[in-house]
Amino acid sequence: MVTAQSELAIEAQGVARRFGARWVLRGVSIELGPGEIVGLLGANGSGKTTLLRIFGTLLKPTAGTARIYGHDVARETDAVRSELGFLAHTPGLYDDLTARENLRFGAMMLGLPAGNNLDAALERVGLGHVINERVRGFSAGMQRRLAMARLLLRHARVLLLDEPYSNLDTAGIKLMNEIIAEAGAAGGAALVVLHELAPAAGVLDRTITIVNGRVAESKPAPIPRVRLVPGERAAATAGATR
Amino acid sequence: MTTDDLTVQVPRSGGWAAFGVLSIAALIATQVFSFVTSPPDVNMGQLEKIMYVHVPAAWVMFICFAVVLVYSLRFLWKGREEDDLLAAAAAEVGAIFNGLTLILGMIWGKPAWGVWWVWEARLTSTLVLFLVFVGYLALRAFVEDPQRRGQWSAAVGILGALNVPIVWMSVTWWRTLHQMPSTMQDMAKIYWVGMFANFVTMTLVVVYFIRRRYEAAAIVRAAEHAAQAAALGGDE
Amino acid sequence: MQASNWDFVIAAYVVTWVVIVGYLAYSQRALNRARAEYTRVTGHRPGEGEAV
Amino acid sequence: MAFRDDVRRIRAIAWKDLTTERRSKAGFNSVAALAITILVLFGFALGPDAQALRDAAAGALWLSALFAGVLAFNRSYQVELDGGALDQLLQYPGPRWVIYVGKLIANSLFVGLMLVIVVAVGIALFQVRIPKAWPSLIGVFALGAVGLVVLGTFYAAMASRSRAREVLLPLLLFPMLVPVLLAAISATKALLVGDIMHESGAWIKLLGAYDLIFLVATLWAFEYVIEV
Repeated sequence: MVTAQSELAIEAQGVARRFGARWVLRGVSIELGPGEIVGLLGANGSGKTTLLRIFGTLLKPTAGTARIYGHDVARETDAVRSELGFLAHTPGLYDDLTARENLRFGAMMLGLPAGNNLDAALERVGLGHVINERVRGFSAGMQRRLAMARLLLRHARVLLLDEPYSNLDTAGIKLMNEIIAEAGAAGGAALVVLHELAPAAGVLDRTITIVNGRVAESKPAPIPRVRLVPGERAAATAGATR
Repeated sequence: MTTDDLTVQVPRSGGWAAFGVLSIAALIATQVFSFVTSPPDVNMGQLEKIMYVHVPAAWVMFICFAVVLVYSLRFLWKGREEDDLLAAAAAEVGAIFNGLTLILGMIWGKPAWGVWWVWEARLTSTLVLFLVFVGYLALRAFVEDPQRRGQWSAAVGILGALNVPIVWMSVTWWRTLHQMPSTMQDMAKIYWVGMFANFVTMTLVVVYFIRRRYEAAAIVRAAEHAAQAAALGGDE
Repeated sequence: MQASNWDFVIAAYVVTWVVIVGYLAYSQRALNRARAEYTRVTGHRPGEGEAV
Repeated sequence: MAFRDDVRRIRAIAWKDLTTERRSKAGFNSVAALAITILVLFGFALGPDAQALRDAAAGALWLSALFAGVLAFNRSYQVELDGGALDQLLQYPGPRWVIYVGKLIANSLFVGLMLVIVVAVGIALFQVRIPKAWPSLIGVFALGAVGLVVLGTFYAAMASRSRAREVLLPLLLFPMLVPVLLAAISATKALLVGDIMHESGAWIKLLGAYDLIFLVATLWAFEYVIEV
């Protein structure tokens, strides 16, 4: 695929964001081409999550522009949103709905056709045995898995993942990496906020480190990405996560 | 969004200080004029002199809230921060004159009606309006993020202004349908001259007030933006 | 009745001017504070040397 | 197509809010219990003279509904704030008014059901005689409830996400609702005594106009309060 300037999957130019008097982002410029998977590193409060939320249309930049496939995140929110798969820090589930009901709600809100196979997604994330149980009783890791199932519902071209590995066990981490690798193989880009590199070994093309609201460095991932053949379904990353 | 959109223009004080002195002098002049020229009323004696401050205060309050409506709409439409600051300045000045209107109404009401408060249509509507804009100012005090504060208070300001005629209508019906006589009397023409003159000069004073509040708010925002620019590395 | 009404008239004008002068003083304080803050941040007074 | 999607989204949100509410019955039950408690307190303040109670019944009914309703409106957003659901909700494509309409439907049913209980209890406690024109009375309750819900749902979108939301919502909402309360109380009062003065019609029209004006205004403005 030719990546012209406008065909960048994720793009930020001088993005700055202020909360009250505090500058959380001070002019961040990054570019991700289609198919590229990038880890976003940085200390607590460095602005990683803020940047992700700006790409996720949840915050407007105070200055600068951010684009998803050429669509301005502040102005063309609807176009941006139809590209996004966003996994926030919190799972964003409804405690009094069951696992399947939560997924069905997501599917309806996404405008997916009825009869989308929700149970298959639940099976895949290992929640097949609790399909009809309420989320209130789920552990943090199970809630995380349910959020992953919701991510699987649509084949988003851009994944924005905020510390996706938190609360996940080894199998869960592996599953998460499979989802990322599949999205990458299908030509989608992913921006993954991390506070440690280990779980994402073999998944990332490169890492970008943010220090105090600015991009401090951008370098290839220490362990190169294990690429899937487009369309191939996972499993290849299994070895890398050990 | 470019950095140009971000800068809040620091308003220049320029001729405004002179404008302020002149408008306050004019207000004093028209008040003295109306105070001296108005003959005592047959029924109310000197009491009607209160009307020269009470009624203009009520009118300028409406002007303030109209400004809130217009600039709130404009802020939502164009997103310029100045419009938000101007709407907020007008809301504060409006609330001050709204409160003044209420107090003057009560001072008038005690000798005229024998009680400090009656649930008369105008007075009651004014009280409701006061509460609406107290809510507006409270909301602004409770929200820190400038964008959120701007959009939320614009919505509250617009709905509040929209509610003014409805409140007025409902309160009036509420009174009249229960056969309460209107307590305000029609006044002779000579009173209107003084009243109108006072209204004009009080409007000038209010314009000056809004402008000062706006200037202070804009300078604060400009200082914040300057601090931002420094934080962003001093680039333009 | 007529004589006592003067109290209320005077009270009304006093209240009006207390509010006007009071608000003037309040807004002056706010303005001074804003200007001081601006000067502290930028090193020059508002309205001066705008072309940064 | 897009419209069909929006209708599905509205249904999804209303269904989600109602299901959540239904499953945590404690929510509705405690709000209804509070409404009844307020009614009882009004009874203490106004009673025990039967005529005095009857005269004040309309006001007591509406104020109880208002105070209890305020809790419902903030609750409606609490579901979204727990566990960051709002972030996810705002992520979905589609217009923002869809979220508002979905919540309006859910809150209308919630407040409507609460009103049924409040009215039933109020009729008994305040010794109200049910008038012949009871269908009009139901109309007044419906229109009044819509006014309550429209502004309550709208203002709660802001108040619930601010500091001091317990005080901010009533502070913003109650003055705005003055026309609804005046109209609903006056019309209810008139209808309870047989509407001798034929004044209820004007009040019902006012209620209808209020509902319409603010429904349109809040539908337009909702995007600006949720999307920030």
